[in-house]
Amino acid sequence: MPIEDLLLSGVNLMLLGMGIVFTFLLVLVFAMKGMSKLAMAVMERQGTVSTHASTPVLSGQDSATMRGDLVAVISAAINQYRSIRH
Amino acid sequence: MPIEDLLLSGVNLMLLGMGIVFTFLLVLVFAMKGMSKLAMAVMERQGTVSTHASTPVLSGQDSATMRGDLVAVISAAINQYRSIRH
Amino acid sequence: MPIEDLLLSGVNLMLLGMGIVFTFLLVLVFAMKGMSKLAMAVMERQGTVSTHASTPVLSGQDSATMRGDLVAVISAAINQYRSIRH
Amino acid sequence: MVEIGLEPLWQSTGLANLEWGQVLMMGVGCALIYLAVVKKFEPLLLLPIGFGAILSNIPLAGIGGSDGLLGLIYSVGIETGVFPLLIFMGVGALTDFGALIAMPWTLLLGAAAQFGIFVTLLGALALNFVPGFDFTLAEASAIAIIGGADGPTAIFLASRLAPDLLGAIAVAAYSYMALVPIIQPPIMRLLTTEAERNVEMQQLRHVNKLEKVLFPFAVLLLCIIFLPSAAPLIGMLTFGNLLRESGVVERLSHAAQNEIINIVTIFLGLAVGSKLSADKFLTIDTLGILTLGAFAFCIGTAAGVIMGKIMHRVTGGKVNPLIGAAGVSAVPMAARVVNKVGLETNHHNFLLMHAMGPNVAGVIGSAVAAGILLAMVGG
Amino acid sequence: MVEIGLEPLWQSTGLANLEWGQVLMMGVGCALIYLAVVKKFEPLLLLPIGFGAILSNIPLAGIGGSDGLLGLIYSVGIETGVFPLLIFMGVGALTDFGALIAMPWTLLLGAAAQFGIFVTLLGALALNFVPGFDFTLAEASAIAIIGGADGPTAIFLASRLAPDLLGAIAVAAYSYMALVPIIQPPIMRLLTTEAERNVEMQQLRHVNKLEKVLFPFAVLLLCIIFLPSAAPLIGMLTFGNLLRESGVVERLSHAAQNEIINIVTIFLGLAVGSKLSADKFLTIDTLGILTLGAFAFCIGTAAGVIMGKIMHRVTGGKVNPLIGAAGVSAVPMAARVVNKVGLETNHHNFLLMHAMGPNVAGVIGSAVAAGILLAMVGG
Amino acid sequence: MVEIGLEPLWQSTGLANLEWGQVLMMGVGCALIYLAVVKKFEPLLLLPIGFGAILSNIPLAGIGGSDGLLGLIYSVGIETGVFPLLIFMGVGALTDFGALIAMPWTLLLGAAAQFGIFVTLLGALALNFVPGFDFTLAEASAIAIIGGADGPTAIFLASRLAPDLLGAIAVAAYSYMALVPIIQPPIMRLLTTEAERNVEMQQLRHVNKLEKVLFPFAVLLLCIIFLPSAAPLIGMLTFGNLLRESGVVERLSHAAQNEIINIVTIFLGLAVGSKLSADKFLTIDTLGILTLGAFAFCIGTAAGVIMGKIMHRVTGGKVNPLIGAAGVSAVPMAARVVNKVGLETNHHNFLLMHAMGPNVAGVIGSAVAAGILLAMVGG
Ligand code: NA
Ligand code: NA
Ligand code: NA
Repeated sequence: MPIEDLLLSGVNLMLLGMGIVFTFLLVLVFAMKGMSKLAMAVMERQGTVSTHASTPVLSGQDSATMRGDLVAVISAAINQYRSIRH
Repeated sequence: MPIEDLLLSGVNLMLLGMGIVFTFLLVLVFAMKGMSKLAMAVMERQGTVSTHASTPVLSGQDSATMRGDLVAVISAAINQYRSIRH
Repeated sequence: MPIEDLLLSGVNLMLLGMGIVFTFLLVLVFAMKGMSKLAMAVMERQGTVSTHASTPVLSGQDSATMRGDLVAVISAAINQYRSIRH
Repeated sequence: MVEIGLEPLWQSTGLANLEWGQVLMMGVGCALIYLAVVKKFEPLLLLPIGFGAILSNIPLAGIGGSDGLLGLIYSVGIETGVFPLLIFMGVGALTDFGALIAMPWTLLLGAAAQFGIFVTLLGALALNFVPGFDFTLAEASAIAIIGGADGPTAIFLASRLAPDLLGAIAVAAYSYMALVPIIQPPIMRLLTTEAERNVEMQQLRHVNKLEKVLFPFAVLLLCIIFLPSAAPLIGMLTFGNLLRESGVVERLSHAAQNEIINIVTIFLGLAVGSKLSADKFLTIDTLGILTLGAFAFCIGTAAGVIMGKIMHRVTGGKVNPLIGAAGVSAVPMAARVVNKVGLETNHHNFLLMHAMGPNVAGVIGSAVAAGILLAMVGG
Repeated sequence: MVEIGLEPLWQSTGLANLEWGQVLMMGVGCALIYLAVVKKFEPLLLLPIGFGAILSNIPLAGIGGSDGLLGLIYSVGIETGVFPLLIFMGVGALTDFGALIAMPWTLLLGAAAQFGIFVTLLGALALNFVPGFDFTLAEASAIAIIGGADGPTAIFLASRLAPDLLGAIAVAAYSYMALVPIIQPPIMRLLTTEAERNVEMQQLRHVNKLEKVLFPFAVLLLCIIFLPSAAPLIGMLTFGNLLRESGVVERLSHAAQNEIINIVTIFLGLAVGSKLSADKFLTIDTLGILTLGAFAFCIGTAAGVIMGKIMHRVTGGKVNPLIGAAGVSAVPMAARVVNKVGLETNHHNFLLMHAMGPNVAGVIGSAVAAGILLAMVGG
Repeated sequence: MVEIGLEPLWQSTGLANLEWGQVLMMGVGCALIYLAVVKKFEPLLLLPIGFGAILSNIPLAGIGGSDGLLGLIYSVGIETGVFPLLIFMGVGALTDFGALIAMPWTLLLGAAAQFGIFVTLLGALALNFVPGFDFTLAEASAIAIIGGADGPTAIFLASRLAPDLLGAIAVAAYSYMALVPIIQPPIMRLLTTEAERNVEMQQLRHVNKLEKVLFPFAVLLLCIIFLPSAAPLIGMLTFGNLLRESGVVERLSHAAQNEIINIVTIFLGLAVGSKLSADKFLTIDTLGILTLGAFAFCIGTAAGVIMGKIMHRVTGGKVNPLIGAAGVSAVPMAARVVNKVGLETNHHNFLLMHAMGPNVAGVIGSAVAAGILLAMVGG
């Protein structure tokens, strides 16, 4: 490939590349702002509900729900996947 | 393989399996009891002989015997092996 | 190979081997003596110049020189190599 | 000129290549991480497994493929069986078998709890009557080992008998091990009377150093004689334990208990996660495995407790049948559950040390069961 | 009789077999060790790289060959990409992204500094006008990544796009990272006014634990959606960071931050050093790479500072443009340089924490740039 | 239906498949463990070797086979030479060469003690006159290196020159290293007069940091010039030592001295043990190797002491000839033995530090001897 064409590819790559880098990190800025807002809201709510989540041993009720959650989540995923594929 | 045959294999496997598990662990119970008795006897004798075995640097006499032991043990093993094979 | 020839090889190997071991370690004796002299001279000079080399963050002047050094050293190496090969 | 345009650019994004199955599996990965981080479900394994699931379902990146990082780790460490065996060495180095040596009869509790494995094996085969299921004997055996309540044993056996189910089996095994505090207590309460739960057991006798050193040899000897197919698992377990108890190789014991087991746990988790691909995990089989896993834990617990009741009778009331529940292994969670349920009935009855005996017996028991399955089905 | 004479003896000495190129490369190795030990230039990598260069240039020994120790390590760890990815996991586990989370806008400084990469790419291609140079697009891309100022990223990309240049690229990347305190300050002073350098930034807000846990997911999510080719790097970085911030896998986080990264660093350095052979390193290409590398750092720094000036205007003077220089990564050296240059102007102006934001943003930025180059050129 | 009956069950037991040779080798393994645990014979290696011997002789399990755990570890770590070299790196990082630098002439004691290697080589060849022995030059060389009293060197050389004898050679090397306190004292007393043993040596001069940093380069330089075949061993030894002495890579030095050497020691021991199979170990060759090994240690000790006597004369009585015995290496056991024998004659004569010089010189000396054997015989 002639050097001129290489350079053209390079310029192309530079424009696209810097474009993507800036787009990516700009979107990340907003994603992080959203995430921080969410996190602060959750922490605030949790602050009033008490520091429930950090108890090392599971309380019966809490976990029973969650076990339902686990099976439910995986079941839902499997059903959805099967319905899409077939 | 029909499911019935599979199930039959499974029942077979269950009976044999639980049998072996129980046999194995039951034999282990007795092995451990024997081992414990042995260990206590050894420790008691050693207790009177002093805590000789745990001296980090070898005393001359003790080790000289033992070196004989090492060569003797390996020699015996080799001889036995050769006599069996040939 | 007859055992006698093997033994001859062995004697040969022993003479050469011990010769090399002694030569090697004797040369190392002198290399170490030279190295120690050099090291003491350097440490003494440095002792008067202050413990400059051990400053963790580079001072501007010192490093600028050195960066020149790095590129200079590698350039010289490349030139020499190319001039030899071609 | 190399063509660098918007069309190939779009084709190189994840958005253009994401399939539904991958999105769902990333969701499963996130759910596992959630359980690990927020609910403290076996986080040492479920967090890496969950993250591995996310990474290996990223389109185009091929991280779980044969040239990808996780694929490479899988083929080096799990296909060969090396990782679970090294974990077993670490478990051996971390475990004090003193409580078991003091009460050798509790080995029978560890034996009884393996009933969960074999009933689940039958269950898995019976599930073949339901349309959509078609488990072979090897697959049923790999699923059944979930009832052993021992992660590395389950991964080792699944990698040998049913590699395609490995992801689901590992997830089920670790999830239910974390769920032991929910699954076991109702069964324990149902099967025992208050009087039985109230039994205070006598204090354990002192176990001397020589007994602890000889113990791994006793276990290994029986394994060699009766069940060599269990020798890789039992061998590494007893080797690790000998490193610990011999007292002369402190450096090696420390390495087995820390560096090696930690490094291997990270890699094992990520590599297991790489098997959570949509086409292998999002199947009806997985639902079957999850159901059978819960079933296995229940049966194992019940069998252990019932054997505890038998020992209670035979010994004239000296044994608290609750400690039978610890026979499923799930060390040390199951022993803690026994302690907790015991304290509910009698505030001064600390069963923790007595439950550690059947608890570590359960580890040996499930390794023995794995050996049997390997020998009978693996050939 | 085996012939053991003086002639074969002489033929087995190094003296009889040393080539000039090998002697020169050993000299280069010694120079790298000198820089590492005496001048404290990135010693954790330059010392093993330098020693690896010496070892692999020893005649007859074949240590860098396909059967030699360093050759084996190279093929297992670098050809596969495993080592740089494990280092990235360790970097993630060692990095506190709190400063970045508190100031998300500083991500743009990390973006701007990647300009150095792409200008260098052009520069490498333009160098083809000079007789003796003939860089392909893939080689130019591998060279350009030096401007990312991130060692493992550079090694990962070079191992994929231009393995023959890997030695020179790694040496250039780590050397210039160590030279950041010399390269950056003049550029920073040139492009900023005293008033700008004088700006004191307000204290960072508190970042809570949940934000830190969610951060790796946010980064990984974008990577999955937009740029899956960066997923191996970003994936392992965020995995390491999650190990750190989740707070439930202390053992694993410790292993990633210590055992794994230390062991891998030794092997990575030695293996990179094994690529410093005369025929691959002592070429005109290496001079080009060293020149372009310096160029890349200068452009990257300038672009970061100029973006800093833009943010200074837009925010009405709240941002000190100096922190833009930290966007090249070179963690934590570049942030320390920012702090030092800031203190020159205003003795009470500590910019270290504010510079850590763009500094870690630079790591993400150059991983993103590497992903783009892989996707566009690597195909 | 899969046949699961009593006959295949019996066929899957160890009892039905145990061969006598395997039982005997398990006995040898137990003997090694006994020596390691009870008699503290080099436990760090003999314990894993002994356990590896047991595991790899279990029938049916195939743990030492090409797909088994120990077989895999052997092929990855020993066949390639990687493990002994990493141990050598660790030895370098653990060793302070200060005593040697302060007394460079003691290198000659390390040289003299290698005489044991070459006399044993002759002895092994002469043993061929005895019916049943048929050692090649390569095998004789591998056996001779036992006289180097250095485990990793012996394993490295044996893996290259006589893999079939590796098990016996490693067992002999480590056993006799542990027996140094019994083997050496009589020889030392026999060859020296009380006046000689009574000599108090002057205190060692201070060695500065720069000398310690330059020392590995001096050794490596000579190795490159004269004996590149020793470069893998000497190279990794000096690399480890540079990590230690450079003072700028504390993390890496710590990893080499702890994590890496501990992990590798476990795997090296197990893998060496996997070579203790009946058909390779229970041969007449093994008896020859054990005899020759004892012989090698005696000759090496004597040669070291005689060289000590020569230095005693030449220096006009400044050198205590006992320190020559430390030249066989077996660090630090041999130096401790010198100290002990010295104290027997003169209660105030502490020779430990003076014996450390020839002791570490012996490590270099046997690596040099290994290089010579590789170059002359290995081709
Ligand atoms: Na179990
Ligand atoms: Na960067
Ligand atoms: Na030696």
